[in-house]
Amino acid sequence: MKRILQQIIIVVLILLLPAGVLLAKGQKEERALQFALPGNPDTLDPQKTSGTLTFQVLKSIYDTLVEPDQTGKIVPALAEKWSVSTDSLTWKFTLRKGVVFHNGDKLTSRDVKATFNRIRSKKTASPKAKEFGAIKEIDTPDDYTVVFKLKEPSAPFLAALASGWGAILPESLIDSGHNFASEPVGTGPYSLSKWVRDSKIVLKKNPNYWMKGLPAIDTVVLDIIPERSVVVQGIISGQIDIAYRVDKDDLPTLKANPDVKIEKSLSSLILVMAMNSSRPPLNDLRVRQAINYAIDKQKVLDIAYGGGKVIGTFLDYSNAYYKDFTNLYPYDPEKARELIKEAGVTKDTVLQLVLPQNYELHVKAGVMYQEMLTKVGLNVKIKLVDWSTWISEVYRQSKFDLTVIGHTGKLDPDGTLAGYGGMKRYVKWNNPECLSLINKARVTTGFEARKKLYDRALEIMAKQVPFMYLGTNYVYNAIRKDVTGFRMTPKLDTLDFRWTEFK
Amino acid sequence: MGEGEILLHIQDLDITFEPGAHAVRFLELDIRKSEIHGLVGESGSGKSVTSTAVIGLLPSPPAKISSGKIIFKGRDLLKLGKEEMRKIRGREIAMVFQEPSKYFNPSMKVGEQIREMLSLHFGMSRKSAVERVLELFNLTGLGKSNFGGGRRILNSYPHELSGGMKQRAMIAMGIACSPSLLIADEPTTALDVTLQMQILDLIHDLQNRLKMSILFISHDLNVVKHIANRVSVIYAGKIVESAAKGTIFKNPMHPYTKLLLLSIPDPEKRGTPLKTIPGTVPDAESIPSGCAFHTRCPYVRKICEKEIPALKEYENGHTTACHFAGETE
Amino acid sequence: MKRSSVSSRLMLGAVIYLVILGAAAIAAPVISPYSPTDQHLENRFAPPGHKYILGTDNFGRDNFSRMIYGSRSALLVGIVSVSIAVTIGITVGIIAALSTGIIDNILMLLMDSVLSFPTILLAITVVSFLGYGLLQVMTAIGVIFSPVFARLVRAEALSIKTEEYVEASRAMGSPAVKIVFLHIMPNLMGKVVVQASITFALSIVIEASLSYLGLGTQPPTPSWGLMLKDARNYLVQAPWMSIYPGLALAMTVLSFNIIGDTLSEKINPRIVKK
Amino acid sequence: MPLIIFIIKRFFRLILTVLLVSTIIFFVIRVIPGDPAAVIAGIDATQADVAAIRAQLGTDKPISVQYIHWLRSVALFDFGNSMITGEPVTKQILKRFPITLTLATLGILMGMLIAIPLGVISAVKRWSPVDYFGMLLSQIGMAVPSFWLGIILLLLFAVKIHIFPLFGSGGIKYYILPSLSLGLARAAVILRLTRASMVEELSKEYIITARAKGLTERLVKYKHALKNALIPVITVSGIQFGYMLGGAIIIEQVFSLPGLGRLFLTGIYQRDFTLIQGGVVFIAFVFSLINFLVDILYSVLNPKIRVG
Amino acid sequence: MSKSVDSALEVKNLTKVFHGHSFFRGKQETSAAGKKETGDGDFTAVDRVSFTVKHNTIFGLVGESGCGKTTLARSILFLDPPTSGDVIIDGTNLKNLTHRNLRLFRKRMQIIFQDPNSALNPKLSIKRSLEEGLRNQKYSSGKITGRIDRLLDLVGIPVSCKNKYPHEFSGGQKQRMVIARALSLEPEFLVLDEPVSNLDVSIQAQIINLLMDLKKQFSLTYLFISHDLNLVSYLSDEVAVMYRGRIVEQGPVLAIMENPLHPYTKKLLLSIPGNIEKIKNRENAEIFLTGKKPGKDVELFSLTGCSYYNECPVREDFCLKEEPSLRIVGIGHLIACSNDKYLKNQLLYKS
Repeated sequence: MKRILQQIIIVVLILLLPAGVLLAKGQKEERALQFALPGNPDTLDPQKTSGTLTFQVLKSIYDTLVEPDQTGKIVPALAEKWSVSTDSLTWKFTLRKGVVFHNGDKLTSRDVKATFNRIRSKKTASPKAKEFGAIKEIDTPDDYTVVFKLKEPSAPFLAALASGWGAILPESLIDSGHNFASEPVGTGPYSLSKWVRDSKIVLKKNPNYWMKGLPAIDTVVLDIIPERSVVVQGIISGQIDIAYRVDKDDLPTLKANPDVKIEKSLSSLILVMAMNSSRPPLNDLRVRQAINYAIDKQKVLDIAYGGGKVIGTFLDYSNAYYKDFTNLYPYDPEKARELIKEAGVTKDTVLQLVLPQNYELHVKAGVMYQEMLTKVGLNVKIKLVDWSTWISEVYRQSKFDLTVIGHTGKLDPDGTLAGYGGMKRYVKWNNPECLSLINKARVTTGFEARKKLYDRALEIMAKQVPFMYLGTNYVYNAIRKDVTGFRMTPKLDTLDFRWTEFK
Repeated sequence: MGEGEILLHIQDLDITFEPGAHAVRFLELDIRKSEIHGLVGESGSGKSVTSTAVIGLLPSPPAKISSGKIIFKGRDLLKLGKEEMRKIRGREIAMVFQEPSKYFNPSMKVGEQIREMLSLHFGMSRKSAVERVLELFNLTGLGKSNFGGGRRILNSYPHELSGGMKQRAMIAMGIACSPSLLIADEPTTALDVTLQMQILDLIHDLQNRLKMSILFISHDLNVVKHIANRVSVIYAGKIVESAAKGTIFKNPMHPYTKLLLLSIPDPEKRGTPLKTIPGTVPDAESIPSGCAFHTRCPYVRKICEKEIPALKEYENGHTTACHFAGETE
Repeated sequence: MKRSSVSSRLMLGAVIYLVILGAAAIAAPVISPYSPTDQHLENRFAPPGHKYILGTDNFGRDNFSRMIYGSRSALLVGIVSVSIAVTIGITVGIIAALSTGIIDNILMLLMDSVLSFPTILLAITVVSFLGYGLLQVMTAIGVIFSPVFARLVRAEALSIKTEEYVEASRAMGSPAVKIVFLHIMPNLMGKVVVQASITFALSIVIEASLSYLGLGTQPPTPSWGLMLKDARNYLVQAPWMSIYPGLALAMTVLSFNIIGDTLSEKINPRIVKK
Repeated sequence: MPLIIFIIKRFFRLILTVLLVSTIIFFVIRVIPGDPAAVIAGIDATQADVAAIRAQLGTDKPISVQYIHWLRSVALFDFGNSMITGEPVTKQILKRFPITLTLATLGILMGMLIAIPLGVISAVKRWSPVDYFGMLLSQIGMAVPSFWLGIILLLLFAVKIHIFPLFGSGGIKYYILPSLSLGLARAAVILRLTRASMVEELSKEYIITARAKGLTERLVKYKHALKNALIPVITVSGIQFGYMLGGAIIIEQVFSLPGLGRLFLTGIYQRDFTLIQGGVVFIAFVFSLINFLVDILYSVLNPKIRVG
Repeated sequence: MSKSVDSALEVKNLTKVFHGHSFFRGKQETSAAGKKETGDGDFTAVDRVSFTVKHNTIFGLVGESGCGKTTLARSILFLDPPTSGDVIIDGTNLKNLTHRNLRLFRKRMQIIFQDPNSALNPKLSIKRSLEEGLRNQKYSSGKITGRIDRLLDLVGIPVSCKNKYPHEFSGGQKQRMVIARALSLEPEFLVLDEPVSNLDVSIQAQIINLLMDLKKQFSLTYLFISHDLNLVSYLSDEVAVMYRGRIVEQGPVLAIMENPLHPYTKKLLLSIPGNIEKIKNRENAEIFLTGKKPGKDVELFSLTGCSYYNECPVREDFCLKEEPSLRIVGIGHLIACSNDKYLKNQLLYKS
């Protein structure tokens, strides 16, 4: 038997040897920035997806004509400057000179034209095509001038150009039918060096980037790590440099480590519990109001979402068009109970709270909502569904009573508000007045004029409560102390590594 | 006692199994040199337990040898150490089992199974051991061409051989080291009658040639009658009668032996009912007091219930354990 | 004897544990100090103490109460999924064993197909098909394990079929249904019970794994798997959140395995004998 | 029966299984709620956008038409392109498979390395401390969910003692911990089987023969009994290996390994029809193939079954 | 006795072929040597067997393991219906019965198996085992109880034991219960398939006596199957010897015992230990026991003529030409052997 044991030990050693050799081999490469990403972008083609993760990654690979700065103001990017005709129908952009694509092509106006023709084409079947639905035609008077002619005035047009789906692609590759999904080619600060799905995305610095001296770091590695506890341990042990949107519950652990700093910022999310206003008893305003009274919003924000600002209507807290209506429905379970009694809702009426199971925060919030609504006498049952079910059943077909979701902020309020008040939106809330106000605001230019329209629309939404408005949450990015300059684009929440550097 | 030197002397052997089963009770048995000693008994009579004890393979626990001696060539096997006993097994005392299909390792070639014991006991080289195995095959008739020749058997797996061939191979294994005592535990029970005859003849023939002693265990009186020189009858863990073959079949003394012989169907007695022994064979857990056979014995008397009859010699070499041996007829 | 006393003592321990667990599951409302879903938001992550015996979780829910209620899901998962697996398995297995040729082949092909789905993938598929929830998960687990029983039952039934008492029964003119219920079923139940006890344990673990993927029990219903899933993020911060449900899960699985082992040794006398 | 007929028949059976499995999955995923077009379109898209995407994916056609189309392309060994990422399904699967294969291979090896010696010693020395240790280990292995074990291992060996990486993929060092947590659960099963099988073999008649021949205990146990005892162990390990190939999702998730399981999981969540279909055919095929190989291995190991 | 037909059982040209492997599942076991392979894995276990059993007699069937005797028994009772041929019991051809009628008919024919340990369902009490057949025939509960008590009494089992389970009894007792169960439906015809070979010598005699008593008491007809020629000869009125699925010799027991003709019958008879001493002097026993005529053996699968060819000590080349059929050599004495010269010699020698 001794001999058998010896043999076992030998075999184990032989098995472990290669591992040891690999471990011993110290890698002395230049430090790459390690960034923890919770999931995988589906595709890297900016025109064929609506995935947040895709746009977050693409920010480093592509540029847009214009982009939001840190305050959310739209500033020049690939376009040096632009002008608008007085009727707001003709937009003229002058392109920056000397910009080259990763493949060596020079950026010209033809690239811009080809890009927007591609996204508008039926063949592309882009989910973002309608963002550019106002365009009538695109002219290229010379290599560095692009002229967009619109069918009608469009306030959100500039915002669309600044968004991720406004990324400029090289014409030559568009013509050849290049596969942008896995081999993106743009003008961005980084080019894609390697992409191992579900493992990592490696970005290499673009030496010809048009912003002189940027980016600072040669290599950025986006590590795809689905397990939250691994991310936390990774940042503590220094195997990860930046982890964005860490859970508030993990903050004590992270803060205990002297090498980690936490950067807190307000997101642009509009966190809500949506209600299906076409289904009884939610078609009764009193019930919707009751639900708004029943929720201790600050508590849910604090516990489920890691804190934030309570909102009273359907716009993110830091939005320029945001108006405060939080005093309309304060936390008042007594009142909620009364209203429910008044509306005649009993325990026999089951309200189904559908939660998208892949969003842990929404599930958490949902669990809290259910508990709070139960306390005021509603019978709420939770149903978890996966994302695809949520989007096709809940969002597309309104098969739900209550659901929890966060609407991402948009550069232009129209991106958020378009269509509400009409039955096409998933909450099935019918209010022609609100709808017409929003539609009017889209074709109105000038901040003050639009603000007046939106104020009214938001007030209707705040009073009619097709949603239980929760708030805009804080996000916490955990960053190693020796890393600075990591930015997230306001409203779009994309990752911007241009100014990131090691100290 | 009869002629011939005693090779194995079992004295007062007493074996119990854990939950109170008395499998072998103060058993006495002598096996002489160069004799085929038939041990006859029904199932559960303790015949296999005895032979397993002789070869030192009783699993302990649950078995426990509470008293007795097994003297083989002057040494008490029960006092030997494990390693000493192992060296005797296969070399001095070998065993042939009932069902060759179960008692061969199914995943090892037959030749190899015999070869390994030769190498172990004699330190023979592989080549000379293989030679010896082939020789053994010739000896046991396996070398014959109708079996495909010895080399074919050598490289066959047990399941590739027929029942008769397997039993021949088993016997070849038993005699591989030329043991002085071969224990054959019901070696033909699993075989068809025609094959049984061949194997019996083979054993007979080998004994003639190799002059070893054979302890031949069987439940079949006819088989024992055919092959043995001496016969012992075992009942409930005790030898009840022992004698030369001629004597015991002609002149059985113990009532059990007598009745057993009469209960065998004989075509010549067609139409007459068989003599039967009433009742059933007692379990090792519940052996009747006194003479264990008294519950079934037609000649039972008072004393039989109380006293265990001793094994006494009545004629030359004819011993029996009955209070009234020689009286009843 | 040493080993029998050890194994019977283990068996006794396992049975006692399960009886206590079962009693706790039934009497959960009486035993639990708090409602398992009640969120004491001011007492999140409270360590074990006199107010909360086993501490609270990230919503301030009482860990002990959740564990007691969680035993309901655990036992329910075991009972329901094993029942489903056994029912499908016995039906398919016996039909396959009694019918020859094409039906046998088709049934076994079907079972092979189920087997050729890896366990977790099949569970995900079934759950996606039926929707999320405890009942659906139990059904999924039941379906997953049914081929194991079908194969076992078929093999056993095939061998019992050739037993002489079945032949004798046919010779006496017993109809097939009677033979199945009188002779075949009672004699294969022994092995089915052994397999069931092991499957019982496995199904509880699988439910936990599915909960990890978000496919298991629906919140806020407490289940040990769900508790472990939530707890993994607070390993350092609130170890009690994982230790106790983990322990309960391990003990339960252990108990069923011990029972399965003991039963199988009883059924296989060859091993016991020597 | 000649080996070749045996193989042909088994292969035919294998194809039937795969066909059945893939047909079931084809219809099931189309019946369950969820739509790849809606996933691509996202939250802000209009119904018209979704319809356009659906037309492009071909999911607007009648289900029977889709099925026939799919069968036709599968017959040509073309699993199509992923609906979500647009990449060829075959390429994606083949990229992921080596990772899962490595994981499963190492996992089963570790499982066997732990389980077989321990199982054998447990059987030989039944009811000894080694036996109890083995039992304890196997029970723990069975009772602890693998994601839990994985996280504990990570905390111990990637955080507390930094000898293995916390995440990522590449060299063998990335596979040690995941294989270990995968292997430990399997070790439990294999250990129990090894022990039972060894105990059973040791109680068989040929062991008595071996002892009666005067063989040493070591030869009896490790030459005669062990080989026979390992036959069922090896076949079961083979099947366990098959399970691991498809069942490593959770381990891949915990250890951030880009294996087949996660590809498949994402596919299901996103209703990537082509990917799921291709993946199921692949996994069912591999699983059946392994079963098939295990059968052949079994007949090689066990001369009694050997066909011929 | 007023029976409409003279014979209790008539078997005509009964053949049973087993099919090898199905399409999906390969047959795993290799077929044992000595069976007739007819290509593609089929083999003929019983080959055109015919015989007649008269009322109230015992017909003995002798053969070695694998000769097809058990298959024949099962085929006769339609437990596994024959591939071809007829089984006529008391004038009823079983082939013509519907599934349902066959089940009803079963009460008239019963079988007793070799292994009493496997013949009783271990999960049923003795009472439950015994009442199964009675319930099938819709006896009332009260009647059943009375009948079970009488049956147990008949076979010598205390009635008080009827609620016990099989494992509480010895082999001999179990076989008694099996007999009781077989008799429960008052059959006229019983197949006894090696009913005593698993029993101890002292018990064997008890069971045989019991069977003989019962036969007398209920005017039963037995088909007694055994490998033990001595036993069969002791019991039977007529004996048939089977070799590889065929009957090679058949006749009244005295004819077979006194004047066995087929070389295989001779070998069987001589193989019984003890017989050789008795018979040795009578003829040249050694030849038939071990002898074998020189010459080339034929591979089994290509054997066309007499299936005993390879082992036969009196074989001739013409034996390979065609399969010998049974022919009459004495009163009721049939033999399947083509070697006329040998047969003539044998008959001359006898007389």
